[in-house]
Amino acid sequence: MSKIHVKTRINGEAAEFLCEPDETLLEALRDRLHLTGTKEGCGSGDCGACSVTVNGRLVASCLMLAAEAEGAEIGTIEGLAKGAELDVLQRKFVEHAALQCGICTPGFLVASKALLEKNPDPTEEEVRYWLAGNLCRCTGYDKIIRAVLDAAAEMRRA
Amino acid sequence: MALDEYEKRDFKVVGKRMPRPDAIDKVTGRALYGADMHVPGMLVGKILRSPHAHARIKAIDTSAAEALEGVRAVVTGADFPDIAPGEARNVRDNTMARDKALYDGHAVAAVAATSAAIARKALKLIRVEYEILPHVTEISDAMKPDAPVVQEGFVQENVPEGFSENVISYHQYGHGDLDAGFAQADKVITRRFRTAATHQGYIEPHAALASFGADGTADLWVCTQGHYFVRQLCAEILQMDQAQLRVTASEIGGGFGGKTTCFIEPVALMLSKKAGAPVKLVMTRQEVFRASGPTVSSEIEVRMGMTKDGRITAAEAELHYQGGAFPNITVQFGAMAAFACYDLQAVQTRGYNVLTNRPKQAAYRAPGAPMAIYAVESVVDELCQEFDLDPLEVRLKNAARKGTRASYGPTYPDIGLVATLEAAQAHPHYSAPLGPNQARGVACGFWFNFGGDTSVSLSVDFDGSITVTEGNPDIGGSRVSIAMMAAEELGVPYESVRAVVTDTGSLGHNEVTDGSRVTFAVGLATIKAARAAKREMCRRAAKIWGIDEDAVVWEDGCAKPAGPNAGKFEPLSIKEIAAKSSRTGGPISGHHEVNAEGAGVSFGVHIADVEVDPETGHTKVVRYTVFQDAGKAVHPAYVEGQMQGGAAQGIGWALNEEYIYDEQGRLVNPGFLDYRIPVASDLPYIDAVILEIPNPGHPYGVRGVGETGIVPPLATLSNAVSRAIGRRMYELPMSPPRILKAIKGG
Amino acid sequence: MASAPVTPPDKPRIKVRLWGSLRAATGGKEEVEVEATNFKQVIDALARDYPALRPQIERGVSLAIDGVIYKESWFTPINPDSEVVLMPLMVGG
Amino acid sequence: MQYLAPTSVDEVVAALAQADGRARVLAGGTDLLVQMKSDMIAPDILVDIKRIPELREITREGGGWRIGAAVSGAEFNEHADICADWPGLAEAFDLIGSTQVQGRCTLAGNLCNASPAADSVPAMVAADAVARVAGPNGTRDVPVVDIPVGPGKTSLAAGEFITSIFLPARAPRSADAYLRFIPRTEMDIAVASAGVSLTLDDDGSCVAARVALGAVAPTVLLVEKATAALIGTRLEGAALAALAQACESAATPIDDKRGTVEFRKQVVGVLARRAARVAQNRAEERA
Repeated sequence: MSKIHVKTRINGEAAEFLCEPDETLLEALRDRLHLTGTKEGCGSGDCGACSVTVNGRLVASCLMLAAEAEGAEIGTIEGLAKGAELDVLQRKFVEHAALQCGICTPGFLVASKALLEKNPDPTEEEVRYWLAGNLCRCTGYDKIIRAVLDAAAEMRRA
Repeated sequence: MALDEYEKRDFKVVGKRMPRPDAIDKVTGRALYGADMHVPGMLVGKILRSPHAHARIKAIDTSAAEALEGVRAVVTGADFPDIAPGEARNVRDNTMARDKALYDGHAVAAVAATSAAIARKALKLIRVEYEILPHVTEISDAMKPDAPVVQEGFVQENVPEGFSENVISYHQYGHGDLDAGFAQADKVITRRFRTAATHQGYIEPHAALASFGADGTADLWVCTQGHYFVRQLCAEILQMDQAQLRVTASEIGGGFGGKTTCFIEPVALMLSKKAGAPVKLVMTRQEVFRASGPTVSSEIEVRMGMTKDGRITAAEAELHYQGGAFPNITVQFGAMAAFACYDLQAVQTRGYNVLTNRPKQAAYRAPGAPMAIYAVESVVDELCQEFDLDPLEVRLKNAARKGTRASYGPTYPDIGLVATLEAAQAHPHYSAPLGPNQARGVACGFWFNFGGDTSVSLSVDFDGSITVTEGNPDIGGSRVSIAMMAAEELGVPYESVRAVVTDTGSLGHNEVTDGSRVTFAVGLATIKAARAAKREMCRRAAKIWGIDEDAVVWEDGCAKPAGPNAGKFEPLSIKEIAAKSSRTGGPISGHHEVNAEGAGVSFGVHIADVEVDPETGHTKVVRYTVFQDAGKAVHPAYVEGQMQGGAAQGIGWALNEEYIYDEQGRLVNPGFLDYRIPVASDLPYIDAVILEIPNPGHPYGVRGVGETGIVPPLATLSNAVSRAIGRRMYELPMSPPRILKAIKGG
Repeated sequence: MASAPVTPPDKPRIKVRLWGSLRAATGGKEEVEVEATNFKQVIDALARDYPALRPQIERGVSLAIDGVIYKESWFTPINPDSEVVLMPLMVGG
Repeated sequence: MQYLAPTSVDEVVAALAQADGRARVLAGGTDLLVQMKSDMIAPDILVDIKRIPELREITREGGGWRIGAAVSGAEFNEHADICADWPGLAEAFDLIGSTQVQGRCTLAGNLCNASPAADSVPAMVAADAVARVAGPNGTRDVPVVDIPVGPGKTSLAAGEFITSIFLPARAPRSADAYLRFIPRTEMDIAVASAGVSLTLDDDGSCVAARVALGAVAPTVLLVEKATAALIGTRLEGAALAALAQACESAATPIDDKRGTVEFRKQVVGVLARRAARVAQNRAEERA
């Protein structure tokens, strides 16, 4: 079976790639485009490490075919900072020591960004439930939740 | 002597919350983990695994797979050379079965192909002829004299008679007269406990990229807690010189002990050797659960006597642990740690290690201690309830302290348990009011902590900046702590120091990142390396000034004349000395190599409030506080992180995590859907209270903090749940069906 | 039991405490005396005087000296009045 | 494997007819892709229905609502009007998977996956929802309760697929609720679940009720005796006890890695009781 030609936009720039029909968006991002900031932790939508946005909607890129990305706007961790300037969420994760091993961090950041765009003033409980699909095994989530709430507060002040 | 290392000082850098140098890479996606490396000409490796818990491999036909276009190599157990008995041989046989498949998921063959799709197709073309054998996955079944024997030839010399050949080692510790002790008690109780096998649950699956050269040298990129140990094991398994194999550790996506050994690396190397091309091998999540190294499951019996005023008069425990199809020493640590928190006149523990048809266990944070201490702390709590005594008072009354003879043998030097208990007692959490269906649990925990082989090289670069080269994968922020200690010792700004984790070809041996050793041991070696560099810089300054080197001292990042008699010279800064170093004798470095001792044992106390739904058995953790002696906390935020992370893992262990096997001995929950680790909405904030009781074995008083935090939560939660429902729980996990059954009187 | 040890006369005798399951190798003794001034000498003397301890010594041992655990550093000095406890080789997670 | 992304229902019907059973419909893919990756299924053709405009819409129809088969959980839950009418279904739909899964999962997909533990299905059954099915012989409407026939099996004929779900118009003082039991707070499959939809009269007496249970039988159960327990009552203690008893009796669960028979039977009654109370409170508020 021949490959599918997919034209898409990734982090605001046009991108195209060839993929197999059964290839996931995660595989295309990592293995075709070498955007390895998006991680695979489970391949079954249970861990959130592969979180990206598709047309502004948070999804698990391991549960989406690459072919479905035709014409879509994809957002990945690589697009979060503006050049050398970190996004406020990235800055707060560093400040709060909200990462230890860091493998889940890209997924948490992409998911948190999607949350704050939808809800700029979430409660602790709302943050915890929104991020329930992002597993972290190092931190016990404590510092992650604090970092997201602090980022939200700073964004509201700005 | 290691106990003399500590000197009190006022810290300038240590103790602050500095920005972590690798954090930027990790929040931007730039950091490269095991599966993130791509090299030209790279093949994809995949492993075929046994669907049977125990089966003789009668034949493997790989011809159809080899004939498939795009397949470059197929490997089976027959490809690996014979080696002497020992851990490397166990690892070899675990990473690729030879005569028998020993558990569901045991590797039986592997392929390397030009794409993942072809590799997957090739696996389906491999024909394995199995003779299914009777299997055994549960401890008590495996110990019976007529049990199916998992592997022969591992029984140690001192195992008592009457068991199957699966009982391979026996360990007994203790002292004193048990009978006399129990006779003094007002109440003696005997209780049996079970804990399920759990998994470390790191989010990054194992990954390795191996590249074997035609000249017999090889490179390996791998996510591991210890790339030197990976090199040692792989070199022995492939029968090559260690120097011919260069191993580079990627950034590591969690380990907690589970990445302290090899599960796929020798296979990746063998595939690459046969294919003549680089091979990347990445486990799926299902493979991680089935074929990496979960922790042991346990069956434990504890007998304890207490007077009505709360003094423990005697205690004993028998521990049965299974850690899969290969030998391990985890039960030994359980037997040593079980009563380590207590000052006991009469104590004995007996540990039995049992083989089963399950994956080869690996270390998991304080290996062996959590389940043993869970059982002991549950019994202490039950006796506290029996006599209506405050559980922290009783623990203080019996707490081990300086001069106590530890249940595992030695007499304790200064230790922090009493201070930790007192901190817990004084904390507002302990006296906060509770709501309906809520209860509070407390428990203590203990871990040994280790040091071990460590090499550090510290170079003073020509511009006066500092590169610290170390060899321990940074699993949770160790580079920032190492850089802080270097800056502290040299008196230079933290920002001018960079700590780098290097490959096995660039620095002497380093033991695995385990045993809570890195901040302690690598920190110690870094400080000593910095001191060596300072001495050299003083020598250079002495030469420049033309005075005796003893007349130069190092202060605030500068060489200075020692006093008025030394001569009147302007201080030479590190920048000035570095800039002139070519002309004063050559580049300046300090280095230190040591088998670090004096890590110092560690204690923790946890308090949990839970709310149990009496109609469903659902447990909600409503408040949680951790108290732990960290020695000097170099970077408090990452110390808190270790304590919080350990607590969260322990909460998962207590409530929901377990390996579940079916009748055929197959693991039925090899994924994050049904292996239920805590999610963000399951937990409250976890308050971490750091006690800083300096460790005399470290120049700055640092103590390991990585492991102890997972020990107390099991009993803390069990004690809280038991008090909330008014019935004692004896098995982990305390899943809702078990709790509801207990509530209903089952 | 092994033949009488040949040691220089100046070596002090050190008491070494054993864990329970090793006592079968020492005729039930919880504590044995060996002539030694450092870690290595302790282990060598134990292996020589109590051959039944050799399998465990080969698997690896640590020593707790005055309450501090030394993993396997041979030349760690030991004072005659030190408390010395044999321990298994320690590792962690 | 082939991936198709048609833009009309007719094209889907044609593609499915041509594929002769070797095709699968791809909506959110949150179950389908997992099953493909674990080698449980290996379709030759995937027909993506998300590029068909009318399947992505929520529209008013005869006082009720028609929800396109490709509407995701996140889209549904952002639709304030439908959530006001069917808060129980909204919470059931929202409980499927994580936020990431919400961005993709659909009611039709949850229904066609035919898991007895599917969260949205008891709520749809309680709501008396109707699936519109397109196929080689045209279009037919099938009550949701009749779609699953066993774990992983549906009553859909070869070449048929669901194009939309219809929720009937709401009588005054009506409301629904859905509760499930899971060991954690999120990310688990329901161990037992209950959806309740009811209507009260002006005095607060229950005049209509549907109670559906999940994960306690091979398919979602509509419990007639539970209806009988509620009708004519004000959901007092005795009525709720009778409801719980009816649900416990109707349940025929299995022991598995997620729960025991005993546990599921006990808990499903508790959930039904609690869900009925929530629905009652909501119905009273809607007065």
